Amino acid sequence: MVAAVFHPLGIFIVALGTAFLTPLLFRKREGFASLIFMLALAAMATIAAAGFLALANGAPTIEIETAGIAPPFAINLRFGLYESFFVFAVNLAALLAAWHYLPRLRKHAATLLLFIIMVMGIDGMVMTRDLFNLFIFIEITSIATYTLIGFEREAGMLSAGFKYIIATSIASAFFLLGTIFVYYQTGTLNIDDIIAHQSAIGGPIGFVALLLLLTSLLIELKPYPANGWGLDVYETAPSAIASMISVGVSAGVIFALYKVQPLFGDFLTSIAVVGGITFLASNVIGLRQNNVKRLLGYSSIGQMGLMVLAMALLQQHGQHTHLALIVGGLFLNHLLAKAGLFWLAGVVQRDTVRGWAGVAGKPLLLLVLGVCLAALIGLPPFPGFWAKWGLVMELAVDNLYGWIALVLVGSLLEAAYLFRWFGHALRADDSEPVNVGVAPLLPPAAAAALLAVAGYFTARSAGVVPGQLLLPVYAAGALFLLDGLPGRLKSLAMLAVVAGGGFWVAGDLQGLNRIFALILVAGGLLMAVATLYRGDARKGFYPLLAALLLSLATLLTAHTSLEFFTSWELMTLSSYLLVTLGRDGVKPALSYLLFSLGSAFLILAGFAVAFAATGSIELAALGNAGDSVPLVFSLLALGFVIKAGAFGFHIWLPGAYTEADDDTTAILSAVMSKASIFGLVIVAGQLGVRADIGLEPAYVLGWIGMLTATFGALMAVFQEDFKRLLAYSSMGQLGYIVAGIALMSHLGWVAALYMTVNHFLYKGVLFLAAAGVIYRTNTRLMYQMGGLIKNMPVTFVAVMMAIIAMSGVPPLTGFGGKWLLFNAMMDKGWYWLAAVGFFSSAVAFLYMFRILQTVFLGQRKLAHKDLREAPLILLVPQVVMLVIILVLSAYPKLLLDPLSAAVAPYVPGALLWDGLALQSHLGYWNAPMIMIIVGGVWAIPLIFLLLVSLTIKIQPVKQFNIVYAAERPHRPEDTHYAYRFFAHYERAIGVLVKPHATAFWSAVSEWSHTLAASLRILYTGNGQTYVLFILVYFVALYFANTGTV
Amino acid sequence: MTGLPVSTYVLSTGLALILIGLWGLLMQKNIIRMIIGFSLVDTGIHMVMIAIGYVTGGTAPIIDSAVPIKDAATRVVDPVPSALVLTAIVIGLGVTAVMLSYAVNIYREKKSLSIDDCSESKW
Amino acid sequence: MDIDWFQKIGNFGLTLLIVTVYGLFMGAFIERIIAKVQGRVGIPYTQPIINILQTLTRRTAISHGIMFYLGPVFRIAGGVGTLAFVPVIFGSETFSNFSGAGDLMLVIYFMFFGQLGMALGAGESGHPYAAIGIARGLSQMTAYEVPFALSVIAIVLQYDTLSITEIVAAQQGGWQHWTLFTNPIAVAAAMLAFLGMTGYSPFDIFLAPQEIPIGPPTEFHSAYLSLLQTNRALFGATKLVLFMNLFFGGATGWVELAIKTWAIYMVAIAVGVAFPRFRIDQSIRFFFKIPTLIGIASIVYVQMALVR
Amino acid sequence: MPRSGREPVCASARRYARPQRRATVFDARTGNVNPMLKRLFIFFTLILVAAIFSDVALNYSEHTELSRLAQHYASKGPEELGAANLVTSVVVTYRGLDTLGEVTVLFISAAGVGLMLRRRKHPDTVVPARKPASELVETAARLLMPMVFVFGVYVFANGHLTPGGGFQGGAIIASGVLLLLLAMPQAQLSHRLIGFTESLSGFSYVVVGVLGIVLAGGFLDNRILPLGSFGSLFSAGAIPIIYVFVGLKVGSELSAVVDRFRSDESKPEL
Amino acid sequence: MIKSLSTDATLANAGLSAEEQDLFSNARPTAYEPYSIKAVEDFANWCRANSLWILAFGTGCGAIELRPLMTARFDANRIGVAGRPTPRQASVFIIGGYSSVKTLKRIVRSYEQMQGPKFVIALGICPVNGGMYWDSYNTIKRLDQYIPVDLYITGCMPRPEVLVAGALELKKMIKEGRCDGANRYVENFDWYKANQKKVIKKWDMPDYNW
Repeated sequence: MVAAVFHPLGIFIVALGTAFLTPLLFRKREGFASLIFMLALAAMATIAAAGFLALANGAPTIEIETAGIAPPFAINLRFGLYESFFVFAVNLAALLAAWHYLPRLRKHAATLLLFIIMVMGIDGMVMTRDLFNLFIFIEITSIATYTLIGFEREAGMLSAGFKYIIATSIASAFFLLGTIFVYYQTGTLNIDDIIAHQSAIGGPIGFVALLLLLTSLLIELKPYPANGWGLDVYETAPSAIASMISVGVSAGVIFALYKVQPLFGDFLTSIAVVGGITFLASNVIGLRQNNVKRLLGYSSIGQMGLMVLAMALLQQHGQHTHLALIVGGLFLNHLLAKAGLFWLAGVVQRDTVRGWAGVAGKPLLLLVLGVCLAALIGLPPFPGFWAKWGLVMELAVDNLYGWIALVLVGSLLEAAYLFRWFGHALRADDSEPVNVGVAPLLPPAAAAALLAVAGYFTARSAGVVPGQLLLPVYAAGALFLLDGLPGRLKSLAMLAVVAGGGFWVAGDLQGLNRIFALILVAGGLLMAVATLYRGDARKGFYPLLAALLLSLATLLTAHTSLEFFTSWELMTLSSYLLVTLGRDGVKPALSYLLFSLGSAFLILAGFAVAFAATGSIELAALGNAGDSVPLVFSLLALGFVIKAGAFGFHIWLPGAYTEADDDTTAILSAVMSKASIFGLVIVAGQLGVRADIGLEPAYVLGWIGMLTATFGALMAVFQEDFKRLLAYSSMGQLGYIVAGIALMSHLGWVAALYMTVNHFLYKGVLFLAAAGVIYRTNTRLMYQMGGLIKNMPVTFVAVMMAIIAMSGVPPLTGFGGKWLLFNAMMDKGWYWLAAVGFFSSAVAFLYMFRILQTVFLGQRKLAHKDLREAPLILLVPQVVMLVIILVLSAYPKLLLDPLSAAVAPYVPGALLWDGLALQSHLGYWNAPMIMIIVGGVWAIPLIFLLLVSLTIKIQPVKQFNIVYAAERPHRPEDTHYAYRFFAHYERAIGVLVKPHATAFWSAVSEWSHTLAASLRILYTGNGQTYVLFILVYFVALYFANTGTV
Repeated sequence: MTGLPVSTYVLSTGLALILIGLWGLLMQKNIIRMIIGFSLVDTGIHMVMIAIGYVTGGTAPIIDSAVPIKDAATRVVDPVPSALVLTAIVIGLGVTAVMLSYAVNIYREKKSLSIDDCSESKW
Repeated sequence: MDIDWFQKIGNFGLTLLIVTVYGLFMGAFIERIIAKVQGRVGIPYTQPIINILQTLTRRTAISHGIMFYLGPVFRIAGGVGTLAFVPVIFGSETFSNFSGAGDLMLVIYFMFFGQLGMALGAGESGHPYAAIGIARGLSQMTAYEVPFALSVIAIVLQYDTLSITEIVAAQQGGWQHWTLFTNPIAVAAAMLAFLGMTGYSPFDIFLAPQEIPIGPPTEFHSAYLSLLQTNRALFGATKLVLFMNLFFGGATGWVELAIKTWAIYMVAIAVGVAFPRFRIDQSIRFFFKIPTLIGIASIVYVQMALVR
Repeated sequence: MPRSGREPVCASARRYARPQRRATVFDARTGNVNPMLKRLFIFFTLILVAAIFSDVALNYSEHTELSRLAQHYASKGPEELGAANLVTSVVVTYRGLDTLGEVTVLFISAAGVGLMLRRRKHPDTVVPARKPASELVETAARLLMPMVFVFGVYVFANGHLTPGGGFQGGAIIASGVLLLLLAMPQAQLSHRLIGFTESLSGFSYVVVGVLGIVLAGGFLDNRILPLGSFGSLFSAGAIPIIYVFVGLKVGSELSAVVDRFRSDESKPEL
Repeated sequence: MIKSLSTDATLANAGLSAEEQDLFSNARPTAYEPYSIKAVEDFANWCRANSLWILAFGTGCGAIELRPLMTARFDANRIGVAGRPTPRQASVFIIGGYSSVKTLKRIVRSYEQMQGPKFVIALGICPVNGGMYWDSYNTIKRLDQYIPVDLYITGCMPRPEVLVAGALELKKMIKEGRCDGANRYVENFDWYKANQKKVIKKWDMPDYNW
């Protein structure tokens, strides 16, 4: 009985019955009609859901025969797992779309019935197994859509609608013609029967028949360039209808394509190329688009292209088993995300992306927007992520590296324009704020929620245990619920969550991972304590921070590349969002995100190549990649160094570090940047150390590291902005670490890890100190500071110690890193690198002194007379870290022995100790003794000076009591030598630090915009031109494939 | 009677009609003429369908005294394309009707029936 | 630890005294030579010592703050510490100082210690000239560091050690074993860097006594200045000792040390009296050109000719 | 050139708007193609399409025997369904779902046309009084009308026996309505009645289809009623019933469409 | 540690605006005692005498005669005379002839910034009685009304030989412990200051330029 009620045929019966009765009901009472309408849609979705659940639990496929006669003589429908999934998804989307659009739909009986018939038509397209019947359902859907596009009767809608009608009619005509030719040759219309008699289709007629069918279906999917009409509709149609065209109609067509694809065995390459071109072209053109709905149109078309590409390629290479997860995941992701975005666009009612500035500060709106966009880009935990992962892996298995590149480049471009939009939405300007209630937001919000749920289940079907792995997401979600609490309370909650979660996840790690756990998790927690210094609400900050820190924890526990990549992307996403929370963080955050995604995609490609070579996604299996090792290593290493801000790819770094909140920056630089070091170590440990591999990539990596160190230092020298200076400094210091890892020797790795720990310590201190200074002075420009040592002595001492530790001046920890690195390099024979390293460490002195001089020394500004010391809670982590620095300086064995033991499994070797002195092949280093001697030689003159001072009257004076060429100083601003401190240096070697990288990447951006401009020239807006394109498309497909049959 | 079977003429005519229809769609600026072009395409396709349904020497697929049941399989033309054409005609009609209603509205909005005036959205 | 700390410290104190006094006297000696060039008599040999005592016996002073007070302490600690890590007399346990604590790397990096401390002290004085002087001095340092680093790498490569004692040991057995003769290219690069290091003309812009009165120490006086003056002599002598050790075969006795270091110093003086001052950007560019090329050549030379 | 003088629509277009350069073959800024060249291009494309089509036509050979499907319909159809008209049996039963879809298409296009051509809230033009039809037309209409209606009913009622069927019959009825409207321009069709007819007949069609599941082999199975004697009016199970509903529905819907186009208050001069 | 002067006796610094009060020290200078051990004081004086650091500040026309001092002919270096560019380090201030009111302001400032013991040599006739500028409205007539002068070298202009002689004389005076101008200045600070303020109309410095 239950089976009868939930029989899939019920979908049609309910739909038709409701549709036919709607005019009658509507005449009686409008409200009742719309109630019935909604109930009918709900019933359809319920039937589909019940069917899907039953089928997912192993129920047999339901074959529906009509007229009581077996196919092929009568039309039959099929309701299998895939069909039920598509039907369910589409009906769910339709239900939400109807909900979203009900205020307009309910005004006419016709709109109600057209909508429900349209949904039914899509369901029919999915379920029918008859070619001509498919045509009927396509037409039903189309005609319903035509009217729904234009019924508001605005000029733009009418124009777009008419073009849409003409184009799809041509496509339908092609379909009909193809169908009849197929019938001519096979004598049947049943798809299964046709496939069974596929051999009968041949000769010119068969070829034309297949081509007509293919062209028709592809045109319905709006391939570039024959898709201008589709874009016009996306731009002008009501959001709900556009969403249904984008996700519903396309779903039906793509499923139809899937059904008949066995016929197109010879054309699969063409189909893939069509999909690829469409994906790439629409994402390139999207870059120039400012109209939100047209933007979504480009994205829709691109996504469809991606699905077509995936379907064709996977079928071509016999990967039928993965088709479900990949195409299904992509489809579901696109369906929910794109529909949600269209509805959101309908709710917000702002045409251009700039207009979305009115959304800024509306948390729910932004959340929904962010979720949908993140899902669309393929970030975890949403379904698209798992699908894209699967796609890339399978493409790699089939050696389709070009396609992988295409997919990743296209995704990156898509991210560029989608997150540009998001950026506008984050940044309030003078445009009028958007005012919407909660109720209209429910459909998009439901889509966002469903995305999360779907992500969970997709993850499970992708073979991932989402328990620990998605902990960052759960934590962020939980903390987001607490977002109404006062700031400090939230901070405490965040600390508790991170501490608990971090210990749970990373508490029992061993070896190298344990060391990184100490930096990333324990260190991160220590830095996160500093967030208590600001008591304001900081909406969204604490959940994101928790997500970031916990994703770092899960990163460390990853055993498979999928787990690793998931955590990596979660880290990227949460850190991106954290950067956007900064004062002017939105713009730099975009370039941060793009470079992060670019690096993530390189990593993904690297993992994919490794998977293809080894057949395993275990991280431990990376080393078995055989011949692919150099490629895998290069891809992964490049990915990680981009994320570390390597020279040439660094342009995201200063902006992101500078504009993020001050405590965020501390965590980004001191903690998160180590994640890429961790990745590099893992990868190098698995791949780079093996002796049978050529070392050329490692040597290149070493140069990248050293050049990064040099140019990071050089650029830091010329900064006026405190945080920007520190950001470049971070970049440079990470360069040393990268170079150390590139050495692939025991000593080199110990050096790299030693510097990693050290960088965490001093850069943490520096950024927190900067946070304190900026908090008090309200400026980041160093020349506007000065003389703050009088107000902030503790901060000054912290900065001074950190700088000595950074510079490598004995006796603090920095010297150890330099010593180890230099020795390792000389051991390895990398003399030139060592020389460059010397130079860059000397250059680093310039900016280090600059900080002390212009911020803490020199002339204090009048306005800063009464500044207080930085907040205590900021000082506590600094002091803790300073104590650690001092302990490690005096007794580095404490750190070096565990490091040596941790890297030994990867790079065999041991440190040679002579008492407390560390011996190397070349030299020796006795840190405790150095500490004592330096202490002594420092104390003796001090005592002497103190004694002499007893005989002298020493008058403490004030800041203007200086010799000033017999004149008196007038304003501290004039007297403080700080602005363009190293102008002379710029004059000498400024040519080295011309922003070549920025210019290059700007040019890349410029080129892509130019490319977009020339690609979209085809979209003239003229309906006839579009028809011509369709014809040309057909002709082109014909002649492109004449050779294949 | 040349050597060609009769349905070839029908088929060729149908294909020619399609071409003419496409020409109309591409060259005519007037929306109504474009709709006529579309109708021509449609009609051409219907003719092609009918042509394909023809079986040499066949008669109408109606069982009556002229065509007894036992002969039916050899005597009649293919009923399927006829049935399909029936459906296709109605669908064509539906599409044409909607197109015309668009034309009416477009004229109302723009006081023009030129397709060139329907390019608000581009790029 | 098997070091006899008391004896070690005592020995070091002795070394320190000798080197400082030697440095002071040599300063006077060099001044007198310059005076001779200019047709003058020049200062008495004791003048540098008297100057230090004079500043030490000033009766008033001012202080701009704690870092101002500590700056000279850092400065002289840098000098004393550098000396502490350099073995002065080859083969003499007494005058080997604390060179067992670290190698050449330590010495090179420790040389920055004093610079940094001085910079901090000068910075707190609040005088713009001090800041300008430091900015120039540090910039110039990054420049001469390049040829210096290259030549150091060359000799480390040549002798396969970072230990200064071992480098000196490798040069024993006759003048022909000195780095000067085994690797003249590296010595050339290092000596050019040395010109920048000593801060004599043409590389003395960061002191610029007329334009920005003597740069970093503008505000230092009285007892502070006495420390700085002492350090100037001490640090200069230490650098000479280091160069002597690395490039000129070291010294087995004080006389040899005196002669060699004097000769090395004379190079700087000879250049200094002959050339006018460079602007800071000119001096930076200079170091990045010829000396750097020579430094590169020295490594290539070592790789090609000396290391198999 | 109808292009010239048109306002560019989006911001980027405005930026690129330049004085038109006629001489160029292709204006990379506007995407405008020289019209002559465009015509040539269209011509060339059509030639290529024609070449493809001629390839089809030249390779076409007429079937000499029925397709597998048709074989089955011709040999088994009459016994299975009891309809003399094979086309009807294919249309109504074998491909009944198509027909239901077809009815749906007609239904939604009627609804769509109605929606698109619905009355505007503020008609900007006054409806001119319609001229009465000529006497000739009126008289002929009076004469022909009943016959047309009866003929229509005949065609759909005998659809399973003779050429014709629900669609054909419905179309005939609608043409009768068209005649009526021509003859009596002032006449107002009862939208209520039309709507009621189409809704109810459509709904009944679905009900009949569902009855097929309950009583017979499947959805739209015509064998819910006895097949009757072959060749008689009351034979072929539910086919005549379905055709009656289809006929009514098609008739009313086509009438509605025709009426919609007619009763537009600001009629464009087509 | 740092022995500071008692700050209870502070200066008004009336010439400074309110916010500038915070930028300049307002401490009153105090006199320094000689070393309590006579031998030490003698040795210290000997050192001071043999290391005369002249402030390189040419205040008047006489400054031209300072240049030859360092040249081969006179070579003041050999008697321990050297120039220092900053008053913080210098111990001898040579007033090079006449001093206008405008220059006086700078002289006062520079003098006060020198660290004691400090000595002043007044060069030429003008600092004694105004010399040829005796009736100038803008030239001070008697320098020792404004800062304490240890040694006058008269003449117009005095030649470098005389300057060398003056330096030797100053050395002798220092060795004998007779040059306590700095302490005199402090002890009669209010008198000197009143005199200075009398001629320097726009007093926009602190009362004592530390």
